[in-house]
Amino acid sequence: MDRLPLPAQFDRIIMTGGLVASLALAPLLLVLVVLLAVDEISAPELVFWLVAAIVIAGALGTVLLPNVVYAALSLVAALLGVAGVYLLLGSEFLALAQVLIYGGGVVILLIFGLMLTNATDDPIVTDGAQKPFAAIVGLLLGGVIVAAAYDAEWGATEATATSLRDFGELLFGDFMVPFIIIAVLLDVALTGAYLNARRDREPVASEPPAEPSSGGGGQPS
Amino acid sequence: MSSHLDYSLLIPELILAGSAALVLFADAFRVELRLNRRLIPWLAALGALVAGAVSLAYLDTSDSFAELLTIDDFTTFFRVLFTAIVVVLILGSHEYVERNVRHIGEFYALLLLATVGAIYMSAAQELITAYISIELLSFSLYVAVSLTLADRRSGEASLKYVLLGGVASAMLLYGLSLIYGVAGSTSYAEIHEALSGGTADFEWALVLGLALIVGGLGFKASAVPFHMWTPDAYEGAPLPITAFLSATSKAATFALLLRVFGGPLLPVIDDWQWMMASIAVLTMAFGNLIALQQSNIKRLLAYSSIGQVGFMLMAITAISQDTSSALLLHMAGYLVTNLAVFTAVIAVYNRTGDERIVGFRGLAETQPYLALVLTAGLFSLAGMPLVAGFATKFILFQAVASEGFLWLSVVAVIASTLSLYYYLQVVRQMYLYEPDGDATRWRPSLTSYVTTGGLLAGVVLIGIYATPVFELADGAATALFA
Amino acid sequence: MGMEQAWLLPAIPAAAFVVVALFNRFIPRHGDWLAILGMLAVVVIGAAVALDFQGSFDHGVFSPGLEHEYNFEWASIGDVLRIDFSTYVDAITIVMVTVVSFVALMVMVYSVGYMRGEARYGWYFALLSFFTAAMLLLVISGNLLQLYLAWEGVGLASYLLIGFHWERQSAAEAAKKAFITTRIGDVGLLIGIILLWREAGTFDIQQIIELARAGHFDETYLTVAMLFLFAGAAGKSAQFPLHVWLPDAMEGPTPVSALIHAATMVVAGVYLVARMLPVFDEVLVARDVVLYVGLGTALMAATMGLVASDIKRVLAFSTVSQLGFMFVALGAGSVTAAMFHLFAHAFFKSLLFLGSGSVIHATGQQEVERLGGLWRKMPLTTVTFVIGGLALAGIVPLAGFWSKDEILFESLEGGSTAVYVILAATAGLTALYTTRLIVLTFFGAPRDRAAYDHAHESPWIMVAPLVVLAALASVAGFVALDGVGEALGFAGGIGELVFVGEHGHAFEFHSDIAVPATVTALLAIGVGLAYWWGTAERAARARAWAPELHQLLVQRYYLDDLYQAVIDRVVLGAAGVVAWFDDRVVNRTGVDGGAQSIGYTGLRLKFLQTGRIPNYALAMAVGIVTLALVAFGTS
Amino acid sequence: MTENDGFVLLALFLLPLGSALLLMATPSRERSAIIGITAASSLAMFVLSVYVFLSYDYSGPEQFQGVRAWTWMENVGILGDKGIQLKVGADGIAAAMVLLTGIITLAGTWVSWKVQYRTKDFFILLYILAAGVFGTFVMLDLFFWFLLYETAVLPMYLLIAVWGSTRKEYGAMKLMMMLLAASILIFAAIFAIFTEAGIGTFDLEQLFAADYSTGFQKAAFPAIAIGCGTLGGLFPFHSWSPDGHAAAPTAVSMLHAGVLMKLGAFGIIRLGFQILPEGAEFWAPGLLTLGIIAALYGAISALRQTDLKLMTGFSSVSHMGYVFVGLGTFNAIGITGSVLQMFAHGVMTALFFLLIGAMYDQSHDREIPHFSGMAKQMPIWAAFFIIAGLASLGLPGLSGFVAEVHIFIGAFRAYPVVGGLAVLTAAITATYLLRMFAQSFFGEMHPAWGGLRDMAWTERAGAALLTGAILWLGIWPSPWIDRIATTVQGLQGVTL
Amino acid sequence: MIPIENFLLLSGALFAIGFYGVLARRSAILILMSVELMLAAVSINLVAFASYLDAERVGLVFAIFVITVAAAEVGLALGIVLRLYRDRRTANVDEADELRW
Repeated sequence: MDRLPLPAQFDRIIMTGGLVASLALAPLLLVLVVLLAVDEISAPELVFWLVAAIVIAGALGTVLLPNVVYAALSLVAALLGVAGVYLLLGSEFLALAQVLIYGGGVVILLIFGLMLTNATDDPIVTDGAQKPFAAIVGLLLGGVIVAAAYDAEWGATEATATSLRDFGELLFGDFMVPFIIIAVLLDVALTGAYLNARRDREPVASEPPAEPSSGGGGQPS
Repeated sequence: MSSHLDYSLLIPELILAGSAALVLFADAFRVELRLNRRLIPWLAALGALVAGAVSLAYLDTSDSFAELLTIDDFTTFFRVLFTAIVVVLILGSHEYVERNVRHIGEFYALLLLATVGAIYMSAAQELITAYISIELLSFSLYVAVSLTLADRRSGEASLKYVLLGGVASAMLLYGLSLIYGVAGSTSYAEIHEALSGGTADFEWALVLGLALIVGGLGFKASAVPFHMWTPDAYEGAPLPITAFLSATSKAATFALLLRVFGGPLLPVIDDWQWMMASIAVLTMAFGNLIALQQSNIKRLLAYSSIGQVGFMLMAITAISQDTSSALLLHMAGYLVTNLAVFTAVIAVYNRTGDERIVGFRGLAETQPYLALVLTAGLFSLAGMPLVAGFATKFILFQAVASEGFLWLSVVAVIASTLSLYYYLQVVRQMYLYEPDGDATRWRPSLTSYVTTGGLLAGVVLIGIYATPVFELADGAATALFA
Repeated sequence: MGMEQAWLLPAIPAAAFVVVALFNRFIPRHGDWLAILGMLAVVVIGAAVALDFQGSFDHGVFSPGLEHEYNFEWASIGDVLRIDFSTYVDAITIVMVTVVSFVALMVMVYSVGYMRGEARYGWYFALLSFFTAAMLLLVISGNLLQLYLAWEGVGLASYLLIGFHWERQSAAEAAKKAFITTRIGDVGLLIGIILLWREAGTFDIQQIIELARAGHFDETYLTVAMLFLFAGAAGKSAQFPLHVWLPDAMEGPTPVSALIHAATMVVAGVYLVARMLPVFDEVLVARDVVLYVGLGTALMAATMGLVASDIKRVLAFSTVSQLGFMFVALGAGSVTAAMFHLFAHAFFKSLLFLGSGSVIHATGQQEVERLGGLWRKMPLTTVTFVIGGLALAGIVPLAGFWSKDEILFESLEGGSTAVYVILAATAGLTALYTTRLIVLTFFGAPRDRAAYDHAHESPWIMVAPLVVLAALASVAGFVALDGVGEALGFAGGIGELVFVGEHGHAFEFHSDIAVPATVTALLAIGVGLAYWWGTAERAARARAWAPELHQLLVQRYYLDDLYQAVIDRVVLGAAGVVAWFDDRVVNRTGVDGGAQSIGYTGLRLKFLQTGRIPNYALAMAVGIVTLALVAFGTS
Repeated sequence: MTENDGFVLLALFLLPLGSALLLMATPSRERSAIIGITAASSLAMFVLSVYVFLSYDYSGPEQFQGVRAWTWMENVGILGDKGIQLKVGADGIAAAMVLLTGIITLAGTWVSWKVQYRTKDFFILLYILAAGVFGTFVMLDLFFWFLLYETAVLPMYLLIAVWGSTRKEYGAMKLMMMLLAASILIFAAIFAIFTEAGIGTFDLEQLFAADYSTGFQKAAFPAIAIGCGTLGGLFPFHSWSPDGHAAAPTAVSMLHAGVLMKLGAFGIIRLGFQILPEGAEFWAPGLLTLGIIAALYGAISALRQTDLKLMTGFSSVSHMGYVFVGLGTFNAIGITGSVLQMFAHGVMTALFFLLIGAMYDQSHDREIPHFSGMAKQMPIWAAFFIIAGLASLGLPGLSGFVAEVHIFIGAFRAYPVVGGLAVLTAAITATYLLRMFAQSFFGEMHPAWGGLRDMAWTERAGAALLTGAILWLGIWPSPWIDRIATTVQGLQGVTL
Repeated sequence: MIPIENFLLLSGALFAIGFYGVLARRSAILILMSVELMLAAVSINLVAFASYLDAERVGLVFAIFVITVAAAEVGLALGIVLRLYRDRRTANVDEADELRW
């Protein structure tokens, strides 16, 4: 885990976080093994529950931890767990993308954001006044979704893996146009980020923004 | 899926995107190229104009690109509409932009790209494309809203918009995913098929999905209670973007709503009709009631536009070919009116730099022409006769009533009567009071004259002879339900 | 020239009115001569009509269809409602036309002198013409609606003439009072007319009469209708309880009082009842009401006249009282007596008024208490006035004697002994107050030197009408005698001509009635002389003997005060309540309140817009959850 | 009227619209030009309206004459054949109302030449209003009928709020909002009718012919009755009227009380009686009741008013109450009477407001108690005023009587008690008017008003015109009655 | 094997938690994180449906697009957050309420 591209002073935090997580997971693991033994669940299910546990734990950490850095890190855990879920669902490519984009990009971005906005200075008061309502609504929402999920007759039990080739053909075949659009969309996002994040407010005269070329690249043909 | 990739169908959007890139480029290198900054808007406008003109060539075609995008009269209708809007906006607001926006290249590029997104929203016939188009439009607007860098309100507005927008699209996506799960496909046609087949197995999943979609799209359309971002974003955004928000993004959302709720989701109408109805009522009530208490013109228009959304949502509630054509007619009238109001407001703002309603004091003395345009526009928004509002609203409400929602259209009439009150507050300021400060006559720029004049003509024309527009709308609606 | 041209009678003065009213500034003498010429023409035509009428009158038997009616359609709704302009001429019409046109002529001539130098001199004559036109239209109209039209017309004329000196607030008030009071009666009249129409389906008087005779109406319905009708009559003819306006109406110029408030307009009520009497005959209840109202009014007015101090008011009260006499006659079912008295009364009462006018003109003083001894200064006026007075008192052989005698007889015939007694007593009172008036005005010692010195005989143009009228007042009674009628060329005598159909017999003299009546009158005169001659200390003593009674009479039984109170307290009070209700409840609460509450709702709602992202998101979440839950619940 | 007279009817409301546009084009400095334009067009309107009135052939077979239709849009969306057309045509009632409008517009234009502040804008709005009124009377297409109905209301706000007096903003806003709130009901009714008829057209003649279930008619009629009734000053929805009139400038009061309020009653006849006869028959007693209440209520309130215009406003409420009584009788006489009353009250009240304006412009005071002996200072003015007053208290020979007597007769025919109350109201009317005369016109001249000049020539002309109408209708009403009665008798379900 | 409900359950929980985060957190960045969670939940749904119910696997494409958009959104939002922070020295969203009512 120390290979995570993070500043060194986070190592300790990460270690403890991992420790805590694994300790929390141990009993669950135990239960699952027992269940497996009495053949209540299949092996893949055992894996699923473990992954699910990681994801949920991470998610809860993200939204509950008062320390923003811990929160960010547990987000990493959650997202990596999601990658695991993708694997379980048999689409390696997505899992890979997930790890790269989130673990490798997004979270770093977020943590830098945290640093830059000194959110770390006041780690305690990270929650708003309407927490109770939030809890209620959150529970209700979750309940509703779960109810819907279990109410339905999905009539399918078997997840089938997807070959990278099929996926590629699908993506760059039929869904070319959305792909192009998303390229344009990225330009827009970058423009926005760049314009807003610039420290100086002088109109750009000399150095051109990087987008136009890729905006041009957005053009098919 | 058959991959029938006929890129010629996408030429107008390619032109738009290309000119967007061109504009960015020109702005970036204008020093090297010795370009006058003033040229850029014209460049953008030209691009949009060409795109609109080209898209006219697709009249009466009915083809689809890889079954992702349909190009039919419905699409054409909106292509023309959106390009027209963007042209008018650019012409009507270029002075404002020069004064208040630093990165004009990006500004115009974003407008054009947003237009692309809007067009694809109306053209999409498949969920993924639809979603991506929505995001393209939204992202462009997130950025555009933030573009008056000197104004901290702009940043705040943009933040609210982007964060809530994220939440909203998450909701929308979750809904879409459920629909996808229920129907096993993202293509409108196939969803329609699947849902027609009976949905007993997934009842809850389905309605949950519908609820989430209604919420997500309700956010984009700024329907109560998903509207909260609207007033803030409108107030914080640069005026032309406010106009764009209330025009294109709204229209695009309704185009999408028509496509989705008039197509794939039509079989399960009983599951969502009441949602739409209740949201429509809420929207009309809130928008108009709160608007009674506003003192800032942008905010006033924001709330009034919320109220207007309520009217349009009625048409979705009572969806049918007739209501759709009525809705399209009303939308056209509303857009023209709205732009007339906004261009006039922009022209006034360029002079006074005052956003407060009292800032319009004595406009009838200092600039009677703009006062007239504003009055006509506001009366039209209130649904008064001789201007667009009456005819279009009348037909819209009648259509809704004919579909068996008389009570809904009565609510609508009440709401629009209420709206007259706050529109009159502006009219009052202009006509009843002497201007405080300098009472000297002034003249708006030529472009303002031209744009406002054209729009005023449109407002009056639709008011007294809406037939051609209505026939176009009817054609589009026919295509939609073909 | 005959009855077909009856429409000319109102038309001529109407024309005169238009011309004089609009152009009097440009016409020499402000066009008074125009008005007078118009009246002359009317008199002539009236005579012609009368002759034509009597010419077509076959001697002896009364034959229906003899009356002459001319119609043309004025307005109609399909065959549902037809309003005609129709003239109708019969004996009663003839009498009225004669009286009206002649008295009007006299008054106009007199006015030339009396109103000399007035501001709005021309306007005055215009109004007189207008009044005459309306009055003549009234008496020749063959249907009730047209009659109502004319009825209101004379009312308007009276309003404008009473208020002729509108700079005097009192005059304006009096005019208002007159109009409103009569208007209240008119409400009844219109209701009565429409009620009759409702059942009869026509406004034509003769058809209504025939239907009534044929028993087409339901008894009670008809009674109600006729009572409403009579309300109108009572209003115009100043019968109790609507009599209050007439005394105040004396604010008008004296000739006007003579014409309108003595001879003509005030008898319109009598005319109406007489005209409708055949219908009244069908519902005796209504007829009795007429009788007793008349009786009460006669007595009451006489008593009030006894104490009134204003020379004109005395005459006004006497007018009210005499009108009461006429109604008694009608109530007793005799058009003859009523019309005869009307005929006679017109002459001597207008004479008296004009005389009083001459006095006022001479002295500028109309309080009897401050006059006296004028006979030296204005002998002619005195003589004529005395003649008029005696006629009023009913002394042989003056006009009043014959007509009053007829009425007393009828009251015994159609009424009862009680009625007869009361009426006779009233006659006595009449004689009494007349004497008082004459004595105080013309004899005894002058009480107000200034007025006395200022006094002088009026110019000939004023005196001439006096003389003419005095002559008429003396002889008018004789027409009742068949012989005279024959002599005048009326086959069967005017009595039979005019009062044909009442009782076939010619007019006859009732010594049993006349003698006691005359005796009473003479007695009363004696008493009067005894009381008021000289310094009138007996009168003072009598006054001291029963001050309350005197007060009661002076205050006119406090009726005016009562009405005033009703108007101030009840009507205006109610109006205040309604106005308050309208302002507070309907307007502020209902309208403004509603508006404000809407605005307030908006104000409260807008604070939901806190500007904080989490709140906004919460709203969205709640929205979704609610939708979902409801959806689950329903599906 | 022949079919070609349809062009005349069209011209009736295109003319004012056109001149409004023309005025927009003329620079506001060119006062003489403005006066010239207005003079010409108002005269033209007057002539046209007289022509329409006279040329309406009441013995002719068909109810609506001069019918002409121009298709506006059809076979799109909800609309079927002849969906919406610009269709004009006049029946007897419309003819009379058109004449009324012509007269008052002419007089109103004359007196408005006195307006100094933004004269041009004033006339533009005034003529838009006139166009709306004319149009509503002659329109035979429900859509355009309502469009023009609203057009007639629309300019009111600015006209009152800018050129008005006393509490002008309050009055204007109140008037506007109340009237539009009322039209909500009309909207609802129209939507319902169109849906119920289900023939996809707004052509009124077809809508008259279409059949509606009795239940529907009973449900829909009240909406129209109240919706239009509010504009007609129906109790208890009248409270905009006194305040609005009190605040409005002269010509606007004239047009509004004189014509616009009649639109309400007219609407009840057009939409209520002609489309929903059964509903009308069912609700007639209700209308009658409200009408008689309004008549008494207005008259009694007027007794207590001290502001001249407020008094007139309430008297308008009272007189419009007669109109509703007449309609409520639901028999030919009563309805004819109420149409007559619409005309009579129109000219009479217009004259009132004209005169009040003529005085107020100089004195800037309308409190009755503040005046006395005005007849000395302004004799002609007082004379006209008295004529108007006498007409208003229903003196025979003047317009008021002819109308009222028909209403009375009709009312007695239906409900004698109501008839009695109606007649009584006339007496109350007399009371407050005569009180006012005695107070303000007669008696000693109040020195404070020594400076007042008598009416200007334009005002005299206008007053003379209106007085002429009053007398004509009063003395020779058949031209009106013939035209109106034939139409009224044609109304479905109306008893004779 | 694994019943699809499990995945739906997971995604549902994730979505709800994310939403809770959005509602409960003050820091704009934490809110962004929560949004990320919600989007992740969506992707899980899509992939699950794709691999269980849809032979054409369109859901996977949808999911990849969702991931991309999510990333882009973070980028854009962060830029704006930074601007907000520069404007008023805080990233707490409830202190950014100049625009209201």
